[in-house]
Amino acid sequence: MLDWSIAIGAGIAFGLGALGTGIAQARIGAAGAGVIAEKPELFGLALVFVALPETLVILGFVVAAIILFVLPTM
Amino acid sequence: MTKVDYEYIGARIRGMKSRLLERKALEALGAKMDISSVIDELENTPYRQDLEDASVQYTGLACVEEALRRNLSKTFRLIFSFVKGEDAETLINIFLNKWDIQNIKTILRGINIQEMSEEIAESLAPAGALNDATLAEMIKQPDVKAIIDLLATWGIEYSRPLTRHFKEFSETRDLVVLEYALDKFYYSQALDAVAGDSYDEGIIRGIVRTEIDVTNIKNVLRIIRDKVELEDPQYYFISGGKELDVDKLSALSKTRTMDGVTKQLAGSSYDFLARLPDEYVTAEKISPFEKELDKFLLQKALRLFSGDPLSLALVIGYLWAKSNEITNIRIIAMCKTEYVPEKEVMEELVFV
Amino acid sequence: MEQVNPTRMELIKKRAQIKLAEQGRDLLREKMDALIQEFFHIMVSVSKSREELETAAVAAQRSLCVAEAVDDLTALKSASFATKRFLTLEIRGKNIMGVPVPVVERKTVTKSVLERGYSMIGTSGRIDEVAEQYEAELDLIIGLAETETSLRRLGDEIQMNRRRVNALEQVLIPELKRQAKYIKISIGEREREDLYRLKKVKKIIERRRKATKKQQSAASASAT
Amino acid sequence: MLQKMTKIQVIGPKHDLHSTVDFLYNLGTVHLEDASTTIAPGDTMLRRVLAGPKADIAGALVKVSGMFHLLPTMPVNEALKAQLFEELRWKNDDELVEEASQVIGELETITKELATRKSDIEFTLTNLAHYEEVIQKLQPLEAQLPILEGFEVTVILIQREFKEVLEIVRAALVEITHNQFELMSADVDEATTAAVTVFNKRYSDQVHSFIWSQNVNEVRLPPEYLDKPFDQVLTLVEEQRQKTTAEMSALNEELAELSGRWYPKLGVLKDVLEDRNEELSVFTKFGQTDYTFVMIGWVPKKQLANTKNSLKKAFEGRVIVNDLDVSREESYNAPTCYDNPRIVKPFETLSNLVGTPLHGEIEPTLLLALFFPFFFGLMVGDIGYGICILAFALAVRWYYGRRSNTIKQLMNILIICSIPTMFFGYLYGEFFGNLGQMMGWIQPVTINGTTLDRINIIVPLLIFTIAIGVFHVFFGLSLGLVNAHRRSNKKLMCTRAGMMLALASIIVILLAVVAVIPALLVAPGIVLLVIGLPLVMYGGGIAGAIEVMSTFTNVLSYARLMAIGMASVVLALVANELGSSMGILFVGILVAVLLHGVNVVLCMFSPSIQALRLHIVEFYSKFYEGGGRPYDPFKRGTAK
Repeated sequence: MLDWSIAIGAGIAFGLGALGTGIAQARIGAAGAGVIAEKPELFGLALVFVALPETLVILGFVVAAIILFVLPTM
Repeated sequence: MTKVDYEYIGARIRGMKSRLLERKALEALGAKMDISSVIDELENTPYRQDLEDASVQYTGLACVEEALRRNLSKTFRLIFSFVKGEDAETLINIFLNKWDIQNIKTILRGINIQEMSEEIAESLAPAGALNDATLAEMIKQPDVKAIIDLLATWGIEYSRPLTRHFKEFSETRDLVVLEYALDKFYYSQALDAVAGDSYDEGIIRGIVRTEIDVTNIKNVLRIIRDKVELEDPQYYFISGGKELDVDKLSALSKTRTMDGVTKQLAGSSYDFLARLPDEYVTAEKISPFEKELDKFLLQKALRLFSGDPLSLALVIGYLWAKSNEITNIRIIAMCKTEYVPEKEVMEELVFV
Repeated sequence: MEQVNPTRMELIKKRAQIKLAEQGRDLLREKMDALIQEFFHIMVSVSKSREELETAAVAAQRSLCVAEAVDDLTALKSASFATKRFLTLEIRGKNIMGVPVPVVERKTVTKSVLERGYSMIGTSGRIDEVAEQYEAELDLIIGLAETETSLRRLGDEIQMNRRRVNALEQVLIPELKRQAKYIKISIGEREREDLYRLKKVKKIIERRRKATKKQQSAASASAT
Repeated sequence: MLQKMTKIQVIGPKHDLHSTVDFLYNLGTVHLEDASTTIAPGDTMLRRVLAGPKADIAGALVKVSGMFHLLPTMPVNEALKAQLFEELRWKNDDELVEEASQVIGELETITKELATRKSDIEFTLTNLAHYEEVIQKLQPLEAQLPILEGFEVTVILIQREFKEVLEIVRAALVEITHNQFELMSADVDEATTAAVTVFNKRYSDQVHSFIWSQNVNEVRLPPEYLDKPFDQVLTLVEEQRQKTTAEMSALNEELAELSGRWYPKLGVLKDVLEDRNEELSVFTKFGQTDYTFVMIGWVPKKQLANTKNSLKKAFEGRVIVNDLDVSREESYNAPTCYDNPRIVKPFETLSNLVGTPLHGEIEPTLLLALFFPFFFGLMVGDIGYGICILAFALAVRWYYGRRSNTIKQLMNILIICSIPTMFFGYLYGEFFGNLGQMMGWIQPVTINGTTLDRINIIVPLLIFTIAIGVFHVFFGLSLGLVNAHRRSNKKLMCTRAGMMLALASIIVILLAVVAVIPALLVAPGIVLLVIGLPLVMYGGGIAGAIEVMSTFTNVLSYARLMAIGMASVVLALVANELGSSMGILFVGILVAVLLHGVNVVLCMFSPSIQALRLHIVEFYSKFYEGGGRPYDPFKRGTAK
């Protein structure tokens, strides 16, 4: 069984990353919707921008994964 | 109060802004030979749809005018469709209410001289918060009092200043009384609405107060040009300006020369007036001064584009930019009908 | 041809008439000169104020155009509702060489910004300028109305005078002269006839006297 | 790659203008420019060719589309539309305008009238709602008053600030009516008080003239509602509303009926007129002298000979094509025509997201086509997922491909990307995560003693991806150097060269500090920085120095290649883990399939976007200028 502190650490790493992404994506998403309403041809670019903050949650996930899978093996 | 979705609004306004005609496009319009080639050229701009709609009823200059009207009111409606939230709407309404005031004045004036209702209806601006049905019902009224009563009956706030000053009007039969009452009511309402200390209120307060200053300076110049003595300066000037209070204004109006006014304004934000060529001062021509003042105000409003992107700054800036663009196109169309030389047309346009 | 009595009496009368007509003609001519002088005098001022009016009208039109464009047609129309009013003018008359001409009371229409009937807030100086230019144009029109009417009246009068002079000069005076000439010729003719007749009579009388003398001498010779 | 464009000048006798235009329209190789504006000093004056009937067509078009928009939309029978189109298409301009003006003549009055009536009805409805609201507010007040024969009811509104007026009114009423009246008042909203008074009709005039002089408002109702109790008025309002609504629906029916008769015809007429207008509008681009016309345009070099020869043949040498020499500056203004191999073509869709490249700069689509699938594969790296993506892309392309070119191209990209995905999957030994390993089908490849099992090589992978970043960014900067050289922009060249030096120095210093390379190298690193930084600052100012830092973070940004891949691996592992830990086999498989499904969808989306982002944000910013115009040859619309 995992150490509880490891699990919590992983949870925090992932959770905060996701939270950050959520906040950023909400704003960018709203702006993206605005852009698309005016210039539908920019749909693709808007999509890229909406996806940019995903980095955060991914990094969070990786850190969580490292904490969960890599740290215990060290 | 609902949360205002500034990200969405900002993005849309930026998108809309990018569709405003650039200076080059306007210059191309100005270089056209006559009104029909101006219309042809406008067909390649976002005004195309409005031109098509307007062309069902009008041709030539009237068609352009109608298209511009339609475009303006369409733009306002569009902005209202996505600017949601009570506070935001109140603030944007400050901009729109100017047209309400003008329309009410037009109707009062028209009814007062028993003008034909079609004629009055045609003289109404196509914007503002009052809807067309209300305006149509107002035009149907037999006299000034009836209009005020109708406004009161429908719970429209402009009935308040009008009712308060109606007695005075019925004694003098001078509509100016009611007009000043309306104007002052508008500005005091506007200032009340932005009395708070939020960013949005702050920027709009800045604009409104600058506008008050600009209007007051214009009026000082007009008074001086016509060499009239003011018995009651309080009555003619709007209080609440940013840099000039009523005392300062009445002092200005006592200088009796335009030169004197511009000199006294040195050190304020309006010292650019002193830099205008002397020939305007000696010719007592007021429109160049007005143009500069309007430009100043417009510049101030357009600077909002670089304000906080998550605020109403963009919307207000856009509204100003849009109305300026429409004015510019109207100037071009008008001048092309009168065959004004291209150079003079360009001089009349306001670019910022 | 009109029947005239070719009498000396008539001739004297005609001559008197001719003289009168000629005098009248000269008088009329003098009057016409005076009228024409007056006419040109007024005309200079009329054409001057006409030019003024034209420039004023063009300027007014231009500023209207600009105001319509910059301030929006609706604002302009609205302001026009506020400034709409009637204008009454008092018109008197005066005489120039017997020609009645109007005198329009000089009332200036130009108003100050406080008197135009609209509030200053919400209207612009451009609208003021348009109003002022049209007011100035109206002032000019009123002034021009006076001088132009005078000019027209004077013109009519000059025309009428010329017609009168012409009538005298081309019709009446030649006619009278012709008549006088005719009378003169008739009288001359008659005189020549009389002379001839007298000469004839004298010859006859002479012949008769000769015959009587011959007879007498024959008689005396026989008698002797 | 971009096509080389040649600027040509077409000159011919004026009477051949129309046939030349027709010919070029059908040939479809020339991107026309405005010839009437390019007059070199000393050249013969070129006047603008004025198309005669264009005004009529434009006028008719404007009116027809105006009416078209007024009519309610209708589903249109495609066959009928095609038939109408066939009928109109072959008419000449005059016949077309004639046809249009007939239609306009027939419809103009009626459409105008219907439009006015419609807005009238809308007004009435709005006003009714207004009045109703007021009356409903006042109704409770009236209910408290006796209704008497010969008595008049007047309602006044008093604004809060004039509240004391109520007492004045009461006093005056006492006097006027000799105390024979009733006055009730109540607040109707936060700003107004309403007062209802009943008095003998005898005093009507006096009362009204008194009220008129006070700071109060009388309630104004339309004449037909006067002197009626409010409940009756409300019934009347309701009746009126129903009547108006009925009118409205009748009107709408009328419009629909009109639309039924005219909608297809107007629509087709509009299309044809639009087409014609488009073709004619090109005429204003031509210049003319007394006897000749001049056109100026760009032709891709490959098409030049063909264009020249066919014009020569068709006009027997009357129409001449001249190649024009263009200055380097002008060549940047040439329209941009892609010339990519078929396999790279799909990536143009992505390239276009950031705008069209300038003619004359390095066209990045080929590079995008190389690196994008590589990044994608590196991130996803799973044979199973690769197969899923391939299958998905093929299916979508087969199903939607014909309808939308964009979708087709995007699917092509996915198909191309699925191949490196499978390749990396093979390297990583992944088939639906560790499913392949669990089943013993596949093992990760071992290179130099390192087994490429992604979960266990996080740090090496991280270093590898950052190395990719270093390479990519340096590559971008060198392209930027080439571009700057092509444009002979010295400052830009300095900036980019300096940037490379500075970046190299930072990397060297960092590596030396963490002792990966000998610490001796710190000194040369610092030397590099000392040379690089001033170069950057010379080109870009202080902001340039900050730019160095952001370029460095750009390099680090490539770590996402590892991170995202890791996320997908972990999700796949979780799917397999969860699936196998379920007690019941069926549920286990279901859970695993669901999770893998989600992961596949994420894998198509997220890595594409991240790969694209690495290009747009990190790579393009080093060299790409953009702002070109797409090559848009004058040719018959492909739609009709």
